[in-house]
Amino acid sequence: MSQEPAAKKKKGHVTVREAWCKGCAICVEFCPEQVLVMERGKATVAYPDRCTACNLCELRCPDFCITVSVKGE
Amino acid sequence: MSQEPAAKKKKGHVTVREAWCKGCAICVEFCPEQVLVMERGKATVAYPDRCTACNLCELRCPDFCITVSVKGE
Amino acid sequence: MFNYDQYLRLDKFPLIWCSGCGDGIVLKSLLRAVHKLGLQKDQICMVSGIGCSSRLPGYVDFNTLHTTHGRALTFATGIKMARPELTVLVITGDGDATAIGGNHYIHAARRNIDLTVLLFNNHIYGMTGGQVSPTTAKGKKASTAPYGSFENTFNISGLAQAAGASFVARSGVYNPVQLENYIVKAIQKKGFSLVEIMSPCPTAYGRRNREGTPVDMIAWQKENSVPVAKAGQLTPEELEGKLITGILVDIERSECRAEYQKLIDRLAQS
Amino acid sequence: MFNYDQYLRLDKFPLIWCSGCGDGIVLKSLLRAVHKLGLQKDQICMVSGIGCSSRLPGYVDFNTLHTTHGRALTFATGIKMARPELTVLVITGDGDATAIGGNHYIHAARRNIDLTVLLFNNHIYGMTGGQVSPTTAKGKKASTAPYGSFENTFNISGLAQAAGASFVARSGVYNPVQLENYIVKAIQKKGFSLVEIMSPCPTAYGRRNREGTPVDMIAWQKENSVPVAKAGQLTPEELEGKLITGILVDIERSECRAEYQKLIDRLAQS
Amino acid sequence: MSFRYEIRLSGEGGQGLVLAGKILAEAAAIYDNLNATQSQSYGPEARGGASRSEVILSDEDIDYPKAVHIDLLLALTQESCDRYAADLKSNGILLVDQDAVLTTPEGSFKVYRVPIIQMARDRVGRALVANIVALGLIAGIAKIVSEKALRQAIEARVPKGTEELNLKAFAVGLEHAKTLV
Amino acid sequence: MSFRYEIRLSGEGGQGLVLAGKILAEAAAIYDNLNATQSQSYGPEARGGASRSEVILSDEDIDYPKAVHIDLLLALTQESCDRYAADLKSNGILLVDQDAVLTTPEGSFKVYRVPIIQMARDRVGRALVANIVALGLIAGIAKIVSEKALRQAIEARVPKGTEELNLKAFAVGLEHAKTLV
Amino acid sequence: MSNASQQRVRVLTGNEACAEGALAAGMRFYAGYPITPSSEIAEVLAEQLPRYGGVFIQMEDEIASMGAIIGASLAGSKAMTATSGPGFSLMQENIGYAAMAEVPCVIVNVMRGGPSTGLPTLPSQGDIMQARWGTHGDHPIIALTPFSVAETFSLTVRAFNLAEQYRTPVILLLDEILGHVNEKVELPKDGEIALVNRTLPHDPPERYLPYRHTESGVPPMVSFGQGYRYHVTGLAHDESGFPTNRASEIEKLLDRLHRKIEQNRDHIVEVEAYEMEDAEIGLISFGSSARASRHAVRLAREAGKKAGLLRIKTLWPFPDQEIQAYGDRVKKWIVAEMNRGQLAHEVEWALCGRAPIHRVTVYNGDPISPLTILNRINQLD
Amino acid sequence: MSNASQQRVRVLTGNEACAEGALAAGMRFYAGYPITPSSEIAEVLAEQLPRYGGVFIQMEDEIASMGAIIGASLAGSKAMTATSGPGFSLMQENIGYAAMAEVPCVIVNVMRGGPSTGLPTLPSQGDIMQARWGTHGDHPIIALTPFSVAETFSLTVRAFNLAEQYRTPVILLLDEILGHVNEKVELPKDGEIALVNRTLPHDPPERYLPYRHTESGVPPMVSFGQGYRYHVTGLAHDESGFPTNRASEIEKLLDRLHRKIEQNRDHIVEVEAYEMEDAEIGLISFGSSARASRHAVRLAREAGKKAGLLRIKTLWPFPDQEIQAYGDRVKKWIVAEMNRGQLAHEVEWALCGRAPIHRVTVYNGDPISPLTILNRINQLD
Ligand SMILES: Cc1ncc(C[n+]2csc(CCOP(=O)(O)OP(=O)(O)O)c2C)c(N)n1
Ligand SMILES: Cc1ncc(C[n+]2csc(CCOP(=O)(O)OP(=O)(O)O)c2C)c(N)n1
Ligand code: SF4
Ligand code: SF4
Ligand code: SF4
Ligand code: SF4
Ligand code: SF4
Ligand code: SF4
Ligand SMILES: [Mg+2]
Ligand SMILES: [Mg+2]
Repeated sequence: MSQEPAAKKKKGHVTVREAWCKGCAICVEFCPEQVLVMERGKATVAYPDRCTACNLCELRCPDFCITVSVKGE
Repeated sequence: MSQEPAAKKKKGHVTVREAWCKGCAICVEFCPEQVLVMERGKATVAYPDRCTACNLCELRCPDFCITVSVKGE
Repeated sequence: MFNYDQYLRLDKFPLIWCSGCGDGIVLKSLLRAVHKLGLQKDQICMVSGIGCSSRLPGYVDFNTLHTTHGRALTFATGIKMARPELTVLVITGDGDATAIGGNHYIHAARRNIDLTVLLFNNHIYGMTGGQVSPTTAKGKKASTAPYGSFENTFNISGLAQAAGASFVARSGVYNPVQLENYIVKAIQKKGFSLVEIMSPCPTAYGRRNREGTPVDMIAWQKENSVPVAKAGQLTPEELEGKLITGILVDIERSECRAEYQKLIDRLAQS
Repeated sequence: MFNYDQYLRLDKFPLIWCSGCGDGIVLKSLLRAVHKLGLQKDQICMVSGIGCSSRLPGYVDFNTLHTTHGRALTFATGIKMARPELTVLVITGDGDATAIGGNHYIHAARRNIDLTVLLFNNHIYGMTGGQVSPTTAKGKKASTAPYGSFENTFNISGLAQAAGASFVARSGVYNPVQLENYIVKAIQKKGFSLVEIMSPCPTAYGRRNREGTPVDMIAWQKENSVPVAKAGQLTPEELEGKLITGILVDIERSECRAEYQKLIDRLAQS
Repeated sequence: MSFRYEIRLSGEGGQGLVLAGKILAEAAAIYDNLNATQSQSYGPEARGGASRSEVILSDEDIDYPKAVHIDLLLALTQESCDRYAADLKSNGILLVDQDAVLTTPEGSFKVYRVPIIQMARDRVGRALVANIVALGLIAGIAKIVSEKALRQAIEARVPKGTEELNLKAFAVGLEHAKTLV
Repeated sequence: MSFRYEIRLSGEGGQGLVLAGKILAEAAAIYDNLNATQSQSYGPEARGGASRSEVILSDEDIDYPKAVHIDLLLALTQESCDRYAADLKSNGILLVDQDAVLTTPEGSFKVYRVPIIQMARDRVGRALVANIVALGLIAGIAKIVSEKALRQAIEARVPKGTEELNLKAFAVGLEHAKTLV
Repeated sequence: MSNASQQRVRVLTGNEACAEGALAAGMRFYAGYPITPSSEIAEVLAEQLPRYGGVFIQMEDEIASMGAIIGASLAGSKAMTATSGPGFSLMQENIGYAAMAEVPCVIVNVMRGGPSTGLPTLPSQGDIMQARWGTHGDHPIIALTPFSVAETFSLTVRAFNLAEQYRTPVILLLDEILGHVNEKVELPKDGEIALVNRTLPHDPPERYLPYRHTESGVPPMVSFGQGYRYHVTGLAHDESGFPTNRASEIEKLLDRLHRKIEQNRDHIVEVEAYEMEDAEIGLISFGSSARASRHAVRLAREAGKKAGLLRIKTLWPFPDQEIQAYGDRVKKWIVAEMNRGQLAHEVEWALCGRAPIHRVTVYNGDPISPLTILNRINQLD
Repeated sequence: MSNASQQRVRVLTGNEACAEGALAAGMRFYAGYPITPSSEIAEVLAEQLPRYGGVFIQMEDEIASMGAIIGASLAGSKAMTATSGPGFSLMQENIGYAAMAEVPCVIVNVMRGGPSTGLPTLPSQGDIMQARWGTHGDHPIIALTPFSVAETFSLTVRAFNLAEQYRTPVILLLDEILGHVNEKVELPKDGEIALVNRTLPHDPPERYLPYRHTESGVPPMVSFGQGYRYHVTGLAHDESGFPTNRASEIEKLLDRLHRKIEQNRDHIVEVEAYEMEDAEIGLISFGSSARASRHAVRLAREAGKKAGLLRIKTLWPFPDQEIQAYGDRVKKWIVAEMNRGQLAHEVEWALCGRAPIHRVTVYNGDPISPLTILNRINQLD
């Protein structure tokens, strides 16, 4: 299984490359922390603080739109 | 296996259609009673009396040359 | 004495095959099987590709179709889909069926379409003079494998099984009665049935590989056949180089044309 | 954060694939696998056929070859035989590899030639608008199966195994990390390696079969995947409609180009 | 004198413009006894998502089925408006969705800005039927195909069970058109 | 004046006539510096068993590689003799195996009857080398290719290890020929 | 669809009209492999054929599709397949088989831009020489080229009629424009369509020669399973259908194969003359290019130029005589086509220098526009 | 073989000479599928290639063979396949790919009687139009036709040179006679053979355009794995090799594909004139038919007739100019070929009615005999 255990709750920084986003909502639905929402057909970071850098959104975005970095790294 | 047991020793009558015989010797070699021999490149019935009508020669002649009938039938 | 002549085109004889070629032996088993089943000649359609074995249909008094190399199963599929009432027999070689025709082979098996395939495996391209085939064992020589073949081979029967065939049997010309029985069963089976038949080619294979006379090649089958039941008890090493014979697959699986008929019937009702 | 850009032809973005198409997810797993293995871009040759999935090579900064429909494996075989030092990856779809390309598929597996095949199985012909494929389940709809498909399907992985592949794994886009790991193993394997990847097509398959959103289709994989180890403990009925994932085959078998090299070396000595 | 009337329906994939074009053509050809052709452009191989649908109407044989001098252009997106307006005749008609298309090109053609998608959503209840609302507008503005024929064509062509919804959409567009001309 | 000499070697498959033809051609072309072609007929697809092998010799380019007017015909079977003798020139040579060919056609050509196969069996020890015995006969009768060239060609072409046997067969044929002419 | 499909006046694409025409012609067996821009033909038939009790099967590739329709035809069904360039290339071997074994069948090629994968969604007319010469060996072929959706329907029916009448594969060449354009069609009622079926033999089975060298060149044909039990092969064969290597038999076979088409060419060949009575500038064109050409003729006539169009409906056998008939009157010719001059080459051959021939060739994926042709006409003055 | 194979004067069949020529040309990759009468080419190479460190592989069919040689060529090997009619038909799709993607390779077709399975062991020249038009779409091709075993060697070398120089598939057309006849050949020494290799780019990878519209029409070519990492596709593409649907780009591509052959035609096209200086009766022929023709010319000259032969070595691009050059002097032409007049059709087109053209066509499996041609010459008086 792909989920890496979120061992010690990391803080993440997630961004969306809007130009390439096709609005499939995969990132939104598979984010365990509901960080992302759909807005006018594009994924948007709605609750950045919740992000744990688990990377699940990034791994599954088919369009290379999402980058996740661990805060402080 | 194809050999039918030669239950009560039947008597057979075997003939070779020479015109089609290509001389492969298959009939000769697989006849358990050595009824047939090769002669000038063709199979020939050399010892007709030994034939038990087991049909093994007929079954394996690739060129439809051989007929076997049970004597008296 | 079985009367072959009733099924033959005698004016085409003698057969074109070489002296000692196994193909004629298979032809005879086939005719006895057809007779046993009481099939009408008119109701049989025999389709072949290109190769020595594929010349067989020319000799039998059925509806006969000699197609292009590797494509017999596609023509046969058209016939069966169009006229399911015909008994469709396919004659093919190891090269015809599994080299150039490999795709049609696996798809006909997948569809489990009601065809009976007699695959003459002589481990060589006979007709074209002895080139390497997907069943030429590693190390064996062929005109295009002068140093011995360096390629792995197909397990033809296993491939048909994996693709979806519902009946698969393997036999050889040493055993013409067994062969006849398997052909009977294969035709009876509603679905894609394969009989893989070891039919020696003394000319293009035997000579180059020093396999001896036609008799030697047939005798080899006698010595090396292992019935499938017994094969289960042997180790892979013991089975190395052996010929596993018997009925390898016999399962029930939905048949292509019958499924299509269901669709027609369903639409006719609605 | 993994840097995909180093492997991409960014000027070709955005990808042509539909919104929610699984193929982009696979592409990412692939790039991570390539990176993990430390492969040089110059040493990778990526070959595809025709289809949505087969457009993938256009986006990666390798030596890329977009061939004819169904024939990727033949071009790849030429490359590998000519330049065994190149890592040759083949990108193909269910139609490309197992419909029109089925023969090359089984022959490449038979030869066990050292190619790594990523087979994008979306159970449909995506590129041409949703026609039935050899993997479209019975009863499922397609533009050429408006009443639901009436044909049996291939077990793609099983077919590769029967033909002679030395590594076969199955995974899906729900599990991009597993996918990445299998791709790593497949590339490492010296021989014919197949990764069968369930990559949903929401447009041409999902819509017609009411499979919901792309998210629904990916979630389906989550619900229905059964690891191969566990599958062994379930009955066929329990496995009906499930997706068996895992490494299905991992054996040692002689590899085609290596065998040929032995011949060259042998002749050079004599 | 014969006439030839060229209509281009443009927007993005999924907006039902191919269907709308087909309905227009059927209305004209089957019910109004005109000649009509409809065609669309495809993306890289036919993976759906045609963004352009063209209808040519004439009272004689239509030799050339591609639009050359457009009489009426419908644009449901800014991109399609920008891309296709150039082919509009000088005295042609440009009908745009007023929310999606913010700027229209300069030209001597007549521009109608209508909140088409919003009308579909708010007054018919489904944004999806914007294509049929647009047909209503075209019927009312261009008057090249009869209202009756369009209604018949809509009924015959839309998915079973959605006839009423679509006829309502048509009525909404048509009605609005009457306020414009 | 240029010359063209046509030889047809005929019999049944397995008698080595293709090899014999090739040796003849090589002897002429490589060692005697003539031009030569050799060709054979095939059965239904190339399953071996060519029953006819033709060699054309000339001191200039050979334009047409098929035999038309045969100068020398070798026939090792009755069937081949019957079939091919018709193409023989009126002053040509017919060389037959006297045991296999019982009747030869009428004609103004010269007929040589030699127990070729028997000579191979009895005097060389292998019926298989009848083809080379025949080459010896041809060398001695027709004198169109030099003995030396033929010996060289035989050595170069026959399977390794059989050179001596074949040279002996050649000598047997050649010797016998000298008793004929 | 159901509602509209009852009507006789309909708006259909060329692909749809082709499928409807085939059904009307009695086609009951379709085997194919999807390819843009032909796939809709298969899609309509997948829906319709089972309703007619006919067979639709999607095969594993185009080679198999061609094999299946030959098999089905021999088994007695009118059979067809449809494809585009790449698939058409793959079918060539079996098309040659159908020609040699004289099996009636129809192959539709909806042409797209080539060579190779080329331009899958854009039109071309680049496969017309391939239709003639694509398979190995010398063989005759019939190829038809409709120019409208309505004519696609009628020429599809005709394709089947010719296939049956002459025991031959018939190729129907459409192009992407025609395949995909929706257009008004008035479908004939069922009874209004003249259908031709293969000629049955008068001979009883024992005297039946499936490849008899008849006067018409066409041997009667009986389907498998009807008690005649004959042999069919792609090898050169004698009248009985069995392989032969005899030069005289081979020559008779190949002569008859050609003769049956050539001596019936007047029945097979169709062209349509448009404003040709007094034309001094003659256009020659076919398929969707002929539409642009006809439009150009109209425009030219409006401008007072004596232009006309000879539109080719039967491309093979080539309408050389029909073109030559105008050879002395027409002063200048223009051949308009979506390729690099394949038809023009044949026209040049047919006219043999009798008048200058100018080319309008478009091969960049755009359709030919009437104005392009008009410009060419204007340049000629 | 070993002994004889050291010698420079040898007796070889055309098939053997073809294999030897390929090795001499630097061919190091052969993929093929057996077929009569071409199989000996594969058989020689199966034995020889591993000795050269090259690759011989028998593929599962002809489609795969063609795919494999394209792959090998892109990977840097000079590559070839050999087949006969049925296999040639199956290769057509991938031959078109090689033309479109500009991949050098050589395809040998040893022609046998067609159509279909036809006459596997008998000669024909029936695939010459297929060599030009067998694949879909408009594309250029080079096809060479040797007439002797010696020339089979040299034209095989030339085929590779042209393939490399012009980045194109080159077709070598032999026939069964040539393939199987044993004939004297004097093989050149290794150093005596001029070899051409594909032009490498001067540009560094980041500026490399694999489909650049160069002046010569031929873009430089670098093999996979050499640090250039470009994209190859059979779709219409721009100079960078990536797919495009833009009409202007498509047109430039197709124009260049043709231009690179057409503007270099004088280098590519070769004919041989024999006794043509004062000829009034001109024969045109190629391959083994040209041997019979040359013989007929000799016989005719002996009888005092002014006959000559124009022998075609490069069939495509067609030597129209070379033929036209004699147009005013030669009074009558005879085209001799083993098919039903394929070459004659092209000659008619080229000569455009300038002189009558007579045909000698033999298509029954027999070779054309010199006397048949001589008779035709005599009839002309
Ligand atoms: C397209 C095509 N390729 C190649 C051939 C040549 N060919 C004829 S038969 C044959 C192989 C025959 O081998 P197999 O199928 O094993 O039959 P066998 O002769 O051994 O019975 C080949 C390669 C052909 N006829 N057509
Ligand atoms: C010879 C040939 N036949 C048919 C086609 C049309 N075609 C293009 S892609 C495709 C099928 C694609 O399906 P798949 O391989 O499953 O790929 P996907 O698009 O689903 O990723 C077909 C039939 C073609 N390009 N060439
Ligand atoms: S990294 Fe994890 S938590 Fe953060 S947005 Fe992505 S899925 Fe949500
Ligand atoms: S997964 Fe990617 S493409 Fe899909 S909505 Fe999220 S950012 Fe956009
Ligand atoms: S029937 Fe039996 S015993 Fe009689 S000859 Fe034949 S094999 Fe021998
Ligand atoms: S088996 Fe038949 S062909 Fe062989 S030798 Fe005996 S009779 Fe003759
Ligand atoms: S070549 Fe082999 S398979 Fe063919 S007929 Fe001869 S023995 Fe049989
Ligand atoms: S059609 Fe399907 S497979 Fe193709 S890009 Fe769209 S979603 Fe992906
Ligand atoms: Mg075989
Ligand atoms: Mg798919």
